[in-house]
Amino acid sequence: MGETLIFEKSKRGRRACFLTKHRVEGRRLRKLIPERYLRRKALSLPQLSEPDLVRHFTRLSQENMGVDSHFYPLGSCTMKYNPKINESLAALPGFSGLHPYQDQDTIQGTLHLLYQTARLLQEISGMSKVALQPSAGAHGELTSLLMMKSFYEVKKEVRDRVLVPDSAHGTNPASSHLANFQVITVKSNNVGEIDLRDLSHKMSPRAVCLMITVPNTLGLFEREILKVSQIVHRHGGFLYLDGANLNAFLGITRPADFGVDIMHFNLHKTFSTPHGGGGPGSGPVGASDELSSYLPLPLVGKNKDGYYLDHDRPKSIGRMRSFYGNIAVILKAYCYIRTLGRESLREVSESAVLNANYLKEKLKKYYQLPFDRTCMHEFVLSAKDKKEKGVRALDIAKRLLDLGFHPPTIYFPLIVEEALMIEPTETESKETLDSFISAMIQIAREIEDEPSLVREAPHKMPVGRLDEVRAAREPKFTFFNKET
Amino acid sequence: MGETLIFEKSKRGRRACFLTKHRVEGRRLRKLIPERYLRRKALSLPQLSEPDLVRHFTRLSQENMGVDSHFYPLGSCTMKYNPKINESLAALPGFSGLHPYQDQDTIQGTLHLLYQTARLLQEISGMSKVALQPSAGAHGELTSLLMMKSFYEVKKEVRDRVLVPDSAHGTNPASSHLANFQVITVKSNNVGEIDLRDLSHKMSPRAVCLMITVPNTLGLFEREILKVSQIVHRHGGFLYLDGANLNAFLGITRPADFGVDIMHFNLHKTFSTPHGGGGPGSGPVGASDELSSYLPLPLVGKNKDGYYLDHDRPKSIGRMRSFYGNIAVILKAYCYIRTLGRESLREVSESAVLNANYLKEKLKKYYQLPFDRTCMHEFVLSAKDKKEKGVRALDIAKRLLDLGFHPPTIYFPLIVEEALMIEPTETESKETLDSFISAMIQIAREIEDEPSLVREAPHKMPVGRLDEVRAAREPKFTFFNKET
Amino acid sequence: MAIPYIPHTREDRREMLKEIGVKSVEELLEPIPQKVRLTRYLDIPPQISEIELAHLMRKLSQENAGTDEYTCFLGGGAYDHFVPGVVDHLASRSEFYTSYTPYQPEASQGILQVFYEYQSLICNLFQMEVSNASLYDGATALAEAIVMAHGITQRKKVLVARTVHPEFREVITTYTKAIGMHLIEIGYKDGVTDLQELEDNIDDETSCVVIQSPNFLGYMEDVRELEKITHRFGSLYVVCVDPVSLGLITPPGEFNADIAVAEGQALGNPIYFGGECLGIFTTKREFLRKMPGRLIGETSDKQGRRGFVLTLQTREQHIRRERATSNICTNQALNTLRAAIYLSCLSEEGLREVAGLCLENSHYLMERVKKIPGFSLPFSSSFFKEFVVKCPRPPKEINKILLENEIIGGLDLGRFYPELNNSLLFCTTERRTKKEIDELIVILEDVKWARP
Amino acid sequence: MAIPYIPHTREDRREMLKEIGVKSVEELLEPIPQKVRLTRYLDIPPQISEIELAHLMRKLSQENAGTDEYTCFLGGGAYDHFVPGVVDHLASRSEFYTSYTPYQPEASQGILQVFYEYQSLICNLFQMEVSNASLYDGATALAEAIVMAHGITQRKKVLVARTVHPEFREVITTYTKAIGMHLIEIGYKDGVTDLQELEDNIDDETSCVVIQSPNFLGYMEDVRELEKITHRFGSLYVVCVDPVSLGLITPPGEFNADIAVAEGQALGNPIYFGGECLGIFTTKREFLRKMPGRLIGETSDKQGRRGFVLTLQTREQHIRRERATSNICTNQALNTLRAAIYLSCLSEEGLREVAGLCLENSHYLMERVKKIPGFSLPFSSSFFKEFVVKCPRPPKEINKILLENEIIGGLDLGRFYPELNNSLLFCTTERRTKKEIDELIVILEDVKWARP
Ligand SMILES: Cc1ncc(COP(=O)(O)O)c(C=O)c1O
Ligand SMILES: Cc1ncc(COP(=O)(O)O)c(C=O)c1O
Repeated sequence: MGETLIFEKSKRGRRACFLTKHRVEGRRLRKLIPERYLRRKALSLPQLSEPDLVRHFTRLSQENMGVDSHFYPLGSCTMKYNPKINESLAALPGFSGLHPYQDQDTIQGTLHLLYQTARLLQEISGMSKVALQPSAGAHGELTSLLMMKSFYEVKKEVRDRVLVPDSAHGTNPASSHLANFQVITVKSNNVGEIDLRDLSHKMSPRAVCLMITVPNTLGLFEREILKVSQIVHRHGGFLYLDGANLNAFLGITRPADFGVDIMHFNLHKTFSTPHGGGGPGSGPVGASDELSSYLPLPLVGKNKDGYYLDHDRPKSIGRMRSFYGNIAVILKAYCYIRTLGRESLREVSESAVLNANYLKEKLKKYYQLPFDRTCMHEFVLSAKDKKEKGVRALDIAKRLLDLGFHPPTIYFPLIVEEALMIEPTETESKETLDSFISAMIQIAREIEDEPSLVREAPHKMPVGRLDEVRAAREPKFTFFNKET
Repeated sequence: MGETLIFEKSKRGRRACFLTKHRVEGRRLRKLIPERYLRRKALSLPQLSEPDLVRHFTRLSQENMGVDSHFYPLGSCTMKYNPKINESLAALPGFSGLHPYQDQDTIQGTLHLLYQTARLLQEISGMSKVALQPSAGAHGELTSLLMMKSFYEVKKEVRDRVLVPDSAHGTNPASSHLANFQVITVKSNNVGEIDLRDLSHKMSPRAVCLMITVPNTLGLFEREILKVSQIVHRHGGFLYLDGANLNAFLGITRPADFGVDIMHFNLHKTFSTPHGGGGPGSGPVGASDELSSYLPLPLVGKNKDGYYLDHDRPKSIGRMRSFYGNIAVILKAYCYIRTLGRESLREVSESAVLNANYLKEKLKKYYQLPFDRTCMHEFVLSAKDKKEKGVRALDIAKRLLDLGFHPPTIYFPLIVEEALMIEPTETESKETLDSFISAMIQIAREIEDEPSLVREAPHKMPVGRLDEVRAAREPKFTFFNKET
Repeated sequence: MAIPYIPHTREDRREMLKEIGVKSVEELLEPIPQKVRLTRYLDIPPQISEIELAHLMRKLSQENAGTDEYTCFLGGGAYDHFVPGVVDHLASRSEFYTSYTPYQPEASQGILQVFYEYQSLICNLFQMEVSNASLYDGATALAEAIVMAHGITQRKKVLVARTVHPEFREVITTYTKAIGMHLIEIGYKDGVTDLQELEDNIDDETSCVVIQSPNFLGYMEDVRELEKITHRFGSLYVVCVDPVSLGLITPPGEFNADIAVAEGQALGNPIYFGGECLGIFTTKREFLRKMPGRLIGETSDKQGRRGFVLTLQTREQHIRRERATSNICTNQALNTLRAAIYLSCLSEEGLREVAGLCLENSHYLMERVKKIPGFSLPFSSSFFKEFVVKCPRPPKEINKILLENEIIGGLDLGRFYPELNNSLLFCTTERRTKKEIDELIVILEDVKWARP
Repeated sequence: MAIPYIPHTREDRREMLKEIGVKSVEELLEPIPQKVRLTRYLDIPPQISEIELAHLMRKLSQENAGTDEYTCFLGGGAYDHFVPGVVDHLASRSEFYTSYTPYQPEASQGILQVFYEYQSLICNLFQMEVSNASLYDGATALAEAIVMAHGITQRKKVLVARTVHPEFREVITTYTKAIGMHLIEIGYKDGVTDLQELEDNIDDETSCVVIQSPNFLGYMEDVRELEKITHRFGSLYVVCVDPVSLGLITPPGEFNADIAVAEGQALGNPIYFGGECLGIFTTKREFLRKMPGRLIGETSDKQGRRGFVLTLQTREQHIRRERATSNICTNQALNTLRAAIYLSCLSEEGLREVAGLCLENSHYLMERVKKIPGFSLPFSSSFFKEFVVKCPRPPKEINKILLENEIIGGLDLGRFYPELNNSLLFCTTERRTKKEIDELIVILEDVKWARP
């Protein structure tokens, strides 16, 4: 049974926290501030004792799957294990208590870490310079697109188009649109890679860039990446890398080495920082020499007096957010990279690739594999053939819940019908993978023998399958019926 | 399905933690220490990756009820809410990083807190002096008994008996035995209090003390406490208070005021520190002037140079443990007392009493109430009459699990047949109590209508009812079959 | 040293490779062209152990000196408000922080309900009709608001008060330049937006008017007058507020804001160098389908049990792609969780207390500082927890002296407002005590003669 | 100010009183004789808010200076071993720490399994047959061991090595005096127990021989020789060990100890002023039913599913009362949990690494310190992580100088061993680095001339 809403638990007069004995009210209040500035409508925040407050959120947490309790092969999202020590270290009061406008001398520890993290990312990617501000991958995309826009504006070239593969993540076209570019979709070919013909056809002097994902969202490395890069560069455009899948090739190849001019990282994916139920993330941008002067303000610089925030970068596109980025995420990524170090970063990717291929091989006998090739860190199955039995990818996902697994990403990438996108990550053991395989096989059997069991799943969760259509048709977003 | 044992997850070659690259082995090792001191039999500690380690203990935690997630009316144990801020503050590195043998000047913060906590407990109890060392209630009992033993040895009085009411907690006689006293059981009368006649009869110049619990384990205040005290004192004995039930009368009455000479506190009960799955607790001892010089070594003293550990107490019984006590528990208790303060400590007890009486009144229509009187912070029901339906207290307890409640204490106190000892504590809201009442009523109905449902409970836990007899008959205490 | 985060033994690897049918992981990397392969180690430092890492990070954290050690009078958009202990404890439940966007609602009712509660709390606090489940920070929320206003009005001109946070203005400049919007800044008078200047600039080409109240300088804007002017021209009224102030101060819904945004850090998040932000975004129901960001809605399962789901996803990038209302995907969910716990913990009375203490502290400081010879108050408008002080010496020097006394002084305004280059913006949250303020005053009284 | 931990509103109270049928809570207090009622407030300080409490406690924590700030060479039974980050995170899962003794196994499988795993880990580490689920600390575990030996042998004489931790010896004195046991201390030679003196004192009245190895002075006892002497007289062999040392050093099961105990703090618990202890207690299976403390056993439910329960409870006070094997009830469960996580996290290799580093560090320090003129090594026996150094100045003065250099020096042994009153007991855990040891040496080299 679900937990009631916190508002439904509220009772006038309860309190979970007291700050002071004295209240600023009435005349005393109006002596400080004129009445017209004051709130009229009383607040209706929930009133609970601290024990009930704690029980509420504790119980809610228990109605939630996380990596710490469940295998979570949510493709494209890299739900790997998040090292605990990094949580503890990032929470040190020396870091968490800093004000962003403090004197430079009092923030050297943090600036050092920011500077060094940028350097590590530069070496990992081969990019010339990295800016850490963007708050997530999509934010990094927008930053990059605005940088390229500025670049061509300075060069006085009119370029108003962005090429995006049909397999790309939705943020790619969305960011392009936000940067006021026209989105041109490039097709995938029958082996799941970019169709070079279509690319050649669509690439033009009006195109700012191709936004590529490597490995792409099918989990496939673009084998013709050098040709892709040639085509793009030949037209004076940039090769932009959506770095969400960096987990696949750390220390094996570097974006700069296969022609990338500019890219974003997803620290919360590749570098193992918690996803926090949807964020915060961090989406640093790395750029080539040519583009790096356009990186957003400020960057961390270093001179004889120590580290400083460099605002003096005239070509910069300007600020992309207030202050300097999602610092805790950055610090955790730093800790992670240092813990792996030179020797072992590559092993992360090797193991991620091993795990994905192992799952793929074991599952392809039971589920359709649209592109039967060696995959990188993830792969995509299709449930298209299960439709005969009235079962869809969604049903399989729900049934997995009953068996104790978070489901893969479904219905993405769009180019695979009834897609199930599986990313095991390198932190999962063979035993866990094997138990997932068993579950998937069981479901495949159930689809044959008792499809309604799958169709009506989940059966063992706090709620049954939720009516998403109703949610959209009769939208209710708050406990208070203020919306009408 | 239960979590497998960590040993069953182990695989040679996995690691969750690395400390160094270099291993001290072979010749290097033998240069440091002769071979004959070295371990021969290899260790077989489990080998897991950090992700699997974390998942193991996270999942185990999810198979456990705690106060933060469940109502936990475990009588006598005072399972109240444990304030979160106290956890955070007690974990400050300035406290947790101290070595017990550090120079006095570097530990003043902690000594201050210990000194002040003892003072607070003195005022709350009316005792002259409090020692904080004992690690739990039972340890405090033993400490107190040894103090009285020393006292009479010094006085050269031969006293070798301890009087213990039949309703007393098991630790009382056990501690008495450990202190080498003979235990004399004093009967309860038909209103659930100490039988004064029996007491008078058994109290003698050979008795060191009466170990009394107030309110007693039936949750009843000994109305004749002053007479009890008179009888004990008349024979030159001491009145010892088992302070486990202090939660019932904070700020309402003080042990010293009703004749107590010596007592222990249960900080982990009364003063809201977590019980940690069975500990650590803390069982400070408070003593009257007459007895306080016998308190264990060392106490925290204060002079012009600040606080210090006073070892110079010649009459002391000596040390009861290494170092100075379960400090974190003491610090949390201090925080708790300060947060309530002069104004509100009494309210704790008033609300605890209110909650218990409310539950008692609402439940007595459905369950036998052997002593139908105003109770204090807890009360005891009897399931004796449910036996007709083949249902025992144990069955009711198990059925409560299905309904989402931790059961009350059962089969204690021993003087009530099929006892169910219910202590709601003051931190529970009326809504929670009402839902518990509903559950208890539902079970009462089930006993009438469908007793097997109750008898075979629990039905919804990770395991069904466990075979405790088998556990004792074929004892297996370790994963390794070394025991045979 | 192997890696604690990768479970594979040699045996595991061998078995898995065998099942896949390859000899080595190397074979699996075959799709990566040889030409682009790295043939050396990355040039990054060698692996360190947890013990070494912990040592390093502790040392670096000690090279900082922040609000945990010093008394802080610095505000300007990031605040050291008190965070109750329960917030940390509950937000660090790993079921929350190791999960991700709740695409599978049946496995995510916990976090979905938290978001729903968050939306409800924010709607109530702001008196607005809808709130999303967070954007990156206050600045990007403001930028998204302007983009959204553009989408609604199809107008290109934006009037932005100069009293809006300077960094927020920089961000909206970056964001809106791309879509060819035209930003005009409206100056201030006595610390608040110059109404006349606004009237002079507004017209029916104006997409929206953007203000902040309490504004960056701490003063209360005349939000009702501004509303009238704005709506007279069919422009949208975009307002940025301090959520903590709403415990006492008029919420944007009460003065007919069309879009109200805020930086939510102060609601239960550590100050963290400005790095634990959360963009609060609210609007009117009529603009629902133009809104950026994730929305959680109530629904039920077949048995009629209530549940929560991501809804109106057709606005979002993963469905609508280039026609989405925004590109946001990962948001600031964990900070949202903290805000929800914070608001539920404080409740209405607690929030009133916080706001009341801020107000009292700032006015006490103001009364004391204005009496110190050499210091003066350039503006006389009403303020909340921040206000401007004109100083007898360069602010930089004053702050240096304060720092030596373990006080983090006010914000040197010259950085953002050249005309206020001799002024400090002082801030007092509820955490400041009278004693701390008195200590500040004692030093300021001597500051004229002190060595820098 | 009301109380955040009590939920009742006035309304609640009214309704509840009505249901009970009384007018006021006062009426419920009626059983408490008027005569003993308090008619005033307790004389304790007034209520403070969380914000004030946090401020106060932070301030007090800063009045301490411990191993988090200074480099520590102090041991003697409490150690600053490294605690991996996972231990804190997992042990602070509230399902664990807000539960209590698992009387209801079906609702407590989590903690019961942890205890079972703990017992297994300890048995394997110690090579003993049974382990309970903890006693209070090492000292009381040792005292209980002697009480148990008494119960088994019915003899009253106990021989205790003087190299056993002095505080442990104090505790066993307190515990055993009551039951009329007779303790004789056996001296040491070259830092280890004098075998001859033991032979001279042992007889068939001897209940047990009690030793510690590595002993309090850091040296390795001749555990096998001691065993022979002890068992020759039918006495029980009671041994106290350093659990961390067992990564490399002979475990008690390998030399036929009858009861082996230890202080378990070092296994994943913070040093905490000696206040996060845990008494490890192990014995042979034949003594099972004489054993104190809680035991967890494996069993199953009707469906054959494995489960864990408290077992052999008939030894315990709540069933056996005065005939129980011990009075212990609340134990150190949470510290046990931490130890289980710690050992599982380090595993065998990790524990070997810890032990190896301790050994290397201590020997490196020994090599360096013995070369400093004026310092010398009074004993030549083998040692693990601690050893004794004779100093050219009063240890108190040396430690003072070290403290000024942010080093917590060794233990001044004069406190416990008057004959060693010019000696320091130095300790190096795996956390000490070569650099830190070198820094210590530099200061010691100058110590002769330094001002105190
Ligand atoms: C391939 C890909 N690109 C971009 C993104 C967007 O990143 P973020 O969610 O951090 O904004 C994602 C996130 O799911 C992704 O999987
Ligand atoms: C009444 C009573 N006395 C004594 C004790 C023993 O206290 P502890 O468990 O802290 O040793 C208890 C604990 O359950 C108790 O309830």
